[in-house]
Amino acid sequence: MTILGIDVLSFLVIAPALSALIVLLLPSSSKAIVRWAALGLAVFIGAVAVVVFFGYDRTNPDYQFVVQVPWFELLGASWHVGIDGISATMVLLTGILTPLAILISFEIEERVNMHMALLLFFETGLLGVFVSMDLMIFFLFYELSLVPMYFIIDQWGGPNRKYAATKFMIYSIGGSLGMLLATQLVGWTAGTFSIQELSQIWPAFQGTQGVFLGIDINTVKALAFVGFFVAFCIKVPVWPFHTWLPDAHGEAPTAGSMLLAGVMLKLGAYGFLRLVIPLFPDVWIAQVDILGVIQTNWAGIFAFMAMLGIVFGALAAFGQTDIKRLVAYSSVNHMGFVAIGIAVAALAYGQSYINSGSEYTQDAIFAMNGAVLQMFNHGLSSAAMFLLAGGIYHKTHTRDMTQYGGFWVKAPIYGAIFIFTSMASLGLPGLNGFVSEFLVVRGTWPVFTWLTVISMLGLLFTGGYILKGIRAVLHGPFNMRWRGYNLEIELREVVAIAPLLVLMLITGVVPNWILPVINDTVTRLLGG
Amino acid sequence: MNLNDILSNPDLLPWLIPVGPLLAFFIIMLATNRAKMVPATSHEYGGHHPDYDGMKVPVVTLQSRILSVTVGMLGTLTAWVLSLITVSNAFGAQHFGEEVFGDRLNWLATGVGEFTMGVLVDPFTTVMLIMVPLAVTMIFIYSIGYMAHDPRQSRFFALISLFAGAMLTLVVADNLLLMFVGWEVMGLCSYLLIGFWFEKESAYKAAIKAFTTTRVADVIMLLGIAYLYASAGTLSFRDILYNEAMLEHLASTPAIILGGWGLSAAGLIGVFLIIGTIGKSAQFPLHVWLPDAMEGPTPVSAMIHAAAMVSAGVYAIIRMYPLFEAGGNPHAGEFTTPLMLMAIVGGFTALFSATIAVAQNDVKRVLAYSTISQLGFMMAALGIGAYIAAAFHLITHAFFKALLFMASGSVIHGMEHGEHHVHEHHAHDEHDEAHGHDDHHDHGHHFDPQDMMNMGGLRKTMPVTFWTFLLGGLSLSGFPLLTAGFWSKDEILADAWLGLTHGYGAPAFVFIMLCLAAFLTAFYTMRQLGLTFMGEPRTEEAAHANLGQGIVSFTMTLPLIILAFLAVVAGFAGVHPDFPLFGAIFSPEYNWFHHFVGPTLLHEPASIDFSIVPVLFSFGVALGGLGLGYWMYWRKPLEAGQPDPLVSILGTVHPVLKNKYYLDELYATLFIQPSQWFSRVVVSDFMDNGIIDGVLHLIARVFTWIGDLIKNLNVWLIDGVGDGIPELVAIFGTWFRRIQTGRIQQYMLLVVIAMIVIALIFAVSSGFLVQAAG
Amino acid sequence: MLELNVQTLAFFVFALFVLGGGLGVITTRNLVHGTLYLILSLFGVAGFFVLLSAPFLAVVQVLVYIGAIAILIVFAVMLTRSMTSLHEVVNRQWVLSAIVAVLLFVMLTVTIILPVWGQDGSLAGQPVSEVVATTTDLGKALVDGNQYVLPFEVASLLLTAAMIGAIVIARDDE
Amino acid sequence: MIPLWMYLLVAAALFCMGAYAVLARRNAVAILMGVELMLNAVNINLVGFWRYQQPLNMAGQAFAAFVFVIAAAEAAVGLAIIISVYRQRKSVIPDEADTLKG
Repeated sequence: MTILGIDVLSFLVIAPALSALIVLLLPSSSKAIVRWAALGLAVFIGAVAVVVFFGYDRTNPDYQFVVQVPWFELLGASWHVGIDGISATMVLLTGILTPLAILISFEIEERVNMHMALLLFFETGLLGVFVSMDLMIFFLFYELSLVPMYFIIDQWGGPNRKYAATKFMIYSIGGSLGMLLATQLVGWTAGTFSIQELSQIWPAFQGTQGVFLGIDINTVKALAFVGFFVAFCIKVPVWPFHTWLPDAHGEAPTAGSMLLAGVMLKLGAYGFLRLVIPLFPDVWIAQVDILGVIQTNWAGIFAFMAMLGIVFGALAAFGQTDIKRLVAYSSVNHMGFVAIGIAVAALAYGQSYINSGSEYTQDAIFAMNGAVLQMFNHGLSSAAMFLLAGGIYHKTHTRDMTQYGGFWVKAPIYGAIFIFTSMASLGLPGLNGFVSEFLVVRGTWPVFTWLTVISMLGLLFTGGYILKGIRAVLHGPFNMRWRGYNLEIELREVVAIAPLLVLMLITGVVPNWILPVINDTVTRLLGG
Repeated sequence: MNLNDILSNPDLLPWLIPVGPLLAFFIIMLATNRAKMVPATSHEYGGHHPDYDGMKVPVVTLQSRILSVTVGMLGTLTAWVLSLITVSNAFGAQHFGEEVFGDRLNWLATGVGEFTMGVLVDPFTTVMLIMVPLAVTMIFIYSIGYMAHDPRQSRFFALISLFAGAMLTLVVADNLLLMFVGWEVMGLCSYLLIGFWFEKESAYKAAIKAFTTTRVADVIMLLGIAYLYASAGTLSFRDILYNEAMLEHLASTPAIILGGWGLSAAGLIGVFLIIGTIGKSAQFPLHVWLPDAMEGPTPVSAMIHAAAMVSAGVYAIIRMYPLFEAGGNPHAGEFTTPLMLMAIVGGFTALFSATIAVAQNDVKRVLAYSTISQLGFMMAALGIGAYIAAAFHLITHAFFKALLFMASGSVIHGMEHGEHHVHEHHAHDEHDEAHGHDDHHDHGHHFDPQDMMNMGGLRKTMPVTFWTFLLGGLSLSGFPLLTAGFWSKDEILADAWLGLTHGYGAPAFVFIMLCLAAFLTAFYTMRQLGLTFMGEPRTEEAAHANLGQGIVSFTMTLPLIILAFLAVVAGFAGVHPDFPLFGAIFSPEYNWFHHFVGPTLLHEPASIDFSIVPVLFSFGVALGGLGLGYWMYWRKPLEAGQPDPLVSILGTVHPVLKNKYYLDELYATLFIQPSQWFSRVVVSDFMDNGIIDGVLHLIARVFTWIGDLIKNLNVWLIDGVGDGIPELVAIFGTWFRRIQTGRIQQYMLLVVIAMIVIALIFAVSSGFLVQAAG
Repeated sequence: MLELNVQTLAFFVFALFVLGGGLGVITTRNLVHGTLYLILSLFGVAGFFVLLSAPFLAVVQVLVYIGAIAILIVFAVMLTRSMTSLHEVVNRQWVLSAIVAVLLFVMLTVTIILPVWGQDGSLAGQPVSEVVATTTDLGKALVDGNQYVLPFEVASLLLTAAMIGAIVIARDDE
Repeated sequence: MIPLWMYLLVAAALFCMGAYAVLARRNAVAILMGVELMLNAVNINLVGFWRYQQPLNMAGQAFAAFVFVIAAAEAAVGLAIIISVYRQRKSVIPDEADTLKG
């Protein structure tokens, strides 16, 4: 498939950047033209993403829409793009969310060109990561996505934006350093940057006589593992690497929060699925002694961290009075389910790599299906939650929930949408979040039984903070301070959130519209 | 496939049953719910809400009311008609039970397999399909009148339609997951409906309490579902429960946790699922939400207590019964862990909440505790293996409890009517009160239309309500022979008695607890009837209480009459054939209910022999309780201002009962406050902001400090060296002292120097100079 | 050793231009003079190109450097005229700069001369071949897909960007 | 012919002169001229090596051509900056344009 003579995936990566340039060059005096142009371009790119998703043939076991062009031959890197079921899902998510975020950014009044261009440029980074099959360009786009987001937070954010932006940047760069090292170690040692090839040769790679630059090859592997592990943990974020998130989400403008929570967090989880699991099966299940008392492996440690994320994320959200921070902590909570699903998949993949077979294969398929679907679902519901939280912040100019109260009287439509979205986020059966959470719990239960039991505490408090949010915003007598304000959701916001609501409902009722695409890839990967 | 094919195919028809109400929900929400803005002081905004100094608030238009009610009614009527078709299909089917109606679709891709969603109509579903749509329809009709003056009537109909749709989904589900979907959606609806008057603090607090409490149970139930799915590979009822090998396997595998203590997988799954039911069906210790759920509009209470929500819990247990029984046989004295749990919790709850109900003055609260108590009956019955008796009691209880709630709703409505009347009268006298006319919010503080102490004598002004309430109350008490409640309770007691005579512990416990509970039930029902309807009105409001005329009155009384009829006759479906006289009339060949529902299970439970002892006990406790209540409250009713005679009789016990054993306070101290403190102070402030961010900030500060140090060191070091070289002092001094001057040329000079130094080092170390010179 | 022919002579003349011009640039107080010295130096370089059988580059050198850049500099000097006659020609680090420059020159000289002394021959000697690529070859190389077409395009882009940038920067902002 | 090292020596001298101008001159225009000198020195080297070592490989000439481009671009932008700074500060002395000061 080609568009304008370029293959479709390269087009998807290049088009947002070109759109960003176009938007940037439009006259800044007429904001309307800039906004609508940005929206139109994003919708077009989104449509291409949808076409790619539905053009993906799930029965075909290979990567699809593959293009490989020599690019940096000296290093063995190349422009190599292609998608499997997991990336197809993520491409779809990115394609859907970006136009909606742009529609929400219509409320931005300062430097509209730049804002829109940054959002589009951000999309390039995200799509680039999801389609890349080359470690080098994976890393490049991964880093590229940081820059626009930094400026979006730093320039258009809330009152504490400088701190939040710097924290976000330093955290991310801190992770990226390790990732750069890991990328170079892996790519240079193995002599190729192709992820597909690496997945096959790297786990068994022994180098020349088991040493590399005088370092034992296993040490190299462990170093590379830790590099990737920490970088992606920060991005997901897994407890305790999460404290950048409430600040960044809280201070970012609405569109920034939407994309940050909706897509950017998935880069971390995607990195685990695409790189850390296939490249390091032996490391994941290598025995680790903690203080000589607890014997576990990296998958167990990761699952434990994920469990802490679920529980503490929910508890921390429950303890917030700032609505955007509440929603931000809910991301820690929800992404914990993704992480624990990944841990199960990593364990099963590692075992079947070492022992050519694992008792947990079937469970891992459930867990990984759940994790990927949860990534998609969290993208929908967190974006919608941020949209709503941002909407109310935009109207009242405060994020302090104790200042709200009884808004349902004046904003019945907003209230209904808020409750719908909250319930999707809470994991109400019949809506999207439940399907993925159920799959993860089902997959995790036989493997990490006690951790699952404890993470149920997190699920309980998910209810707690969601109800707290609804109660603070909608319930109670109307706070007469806002008497003269128009609190009802605007038509533009309704249009922006409607696709998300529809997708939440459809995914909850008929998850098979998307799950088989994920499932086939996952099943092949885990060998079920 | 067209609609006709589906309608004529009994396997596909169940799919459509929940569709009507669900569609109604969406249609009302998206299309017919239209509001106009009126000042909040307007009478259209109704009496339950604050007046906001006349701020404009939305009120549904008349058009919207009519359309929404029509859509809602159409939805539920469709469901009812489809249910009736299904029921008649079921009655006409051969070997119904072994053969069932059902259909399934691929729903979720799971590796190489698929998880299928489907519908199932077996005998037990059939009886539920008789009860649920009927009760729901009655509640809908009742709501037309009850909510006629509410500013958000359209939303109410939408939510209650969703509620009905969810319940029907749960009923026709063929697997645990779909059932859980309906289960949780009902939870959401109850949350939204309990908090329907969301301005009231008590309402939204009750809503949150209901949702949170049931969620405690639900997350554990989710574990049970996941565990069952993991061990059985399917969640379909038929695949698990009609499959002996599967049950055997589950019962013989040790549980994944606590397996060392002899718990089997089936046992652990059972315990998890039962905890789910304990939450949903409001059993001790998770019963606290149900009495507070009274904060919602009364039709919601009827929905929660009778037709849907709490029944769902027991329904789930009955549905999954073979799983709980797996590995044991209650009729042979082998009680598995889940069965023991149910027997103990059920028996205890039945008596426990009956004692609380005795001391309550709120007309709906008494009923709420009676619901908990009756659900305890069902749980206890299930715990001792009285599977069919529990199902039977579930159905009869639904009828009379729906009746009682709607009747009490009528009472409250009438009291509010009276209050309105009295108030208008007063306002007429006191012209100086500016907003007094509509200030119901304020007014509510000193008059509670739900307090039975404010009532009395309503028999005269509200005769229909009285007679129907009386029938419902008698049925609840198990008034012998004539009422449905008697037959179903009697069957439970008969089962327990049988176990007792065999010397089994659990049935003996259950028998004693249930007898005591039944006695108290009869007593507090009589107390309630006496306080509400007998004697003279104790307040001015009660004297003026009535339902008014017209459509409101009609729609509110019609369901009462229909349900009162059912509350009497429904019991005759399950009369023991050997029961003197009645057996011969109603069950000439066999116990119809037993015969019909029995084949739901793989091993049809044997019908027990008739014994006169439990019947005598039933007679004794019901008549004894009623008699005591009659003697205390009915024979000489309370006068205005006279205290409840119970207060002095019970002494210090009364405040304990009245305050529900202080469980709410205990929970608040034990769980709610600590978790709030923990989440805010420990997790959010201490852990995230304190430790993690503290460490980060510390690292940042250390690096900044090192940077400063190096900068200062440079200045100091270079100065020191520079002092020794007079020629360069001037140059170095001027520019090294201000090393960060921002001057490009300085930087470039440094770069060039550095380059030269590097080149020199390279030239010397690589031996280039030597080599090149040859 | 060197034969004394026209080529050798020309080399020394051009070398004189180059170095003399350069010296003029770095010492003169008047920048207009400085620009003229620069032109002289650039002209010398053009001469070198001719000697090195690169006539195209020589022409470009004259056209672009002398014709365009030098003239541009003249304009710039004139536009900032009032500040061009400074009482101080050099800044405070000139001594160190001079030392560094001389040091650099010494190093480079050593690097260049040493191999000659060492009889390496690679730098001392003569061209490896008298066959020399022509301007045509250069032209083909610049537009050959396998050689320099991409840098060539990038260069054009760079020029455009520089042009736009120069206009934007130098424009009078109201 | 003239040996290569003589060209290189001249180029080295030119380069160092340019470097000195860049480092020591006060006037920004003069600094720019220094840069031009350095670039020319580079070009002499490029063309010299090309002629003596690899006369058939077009790399030397092509690179020299690109250096022209860079030089032109640099001159245009550099002068524009100088004029712009001059307008704002009435100065062409980089020492006084020290907004980078730490």
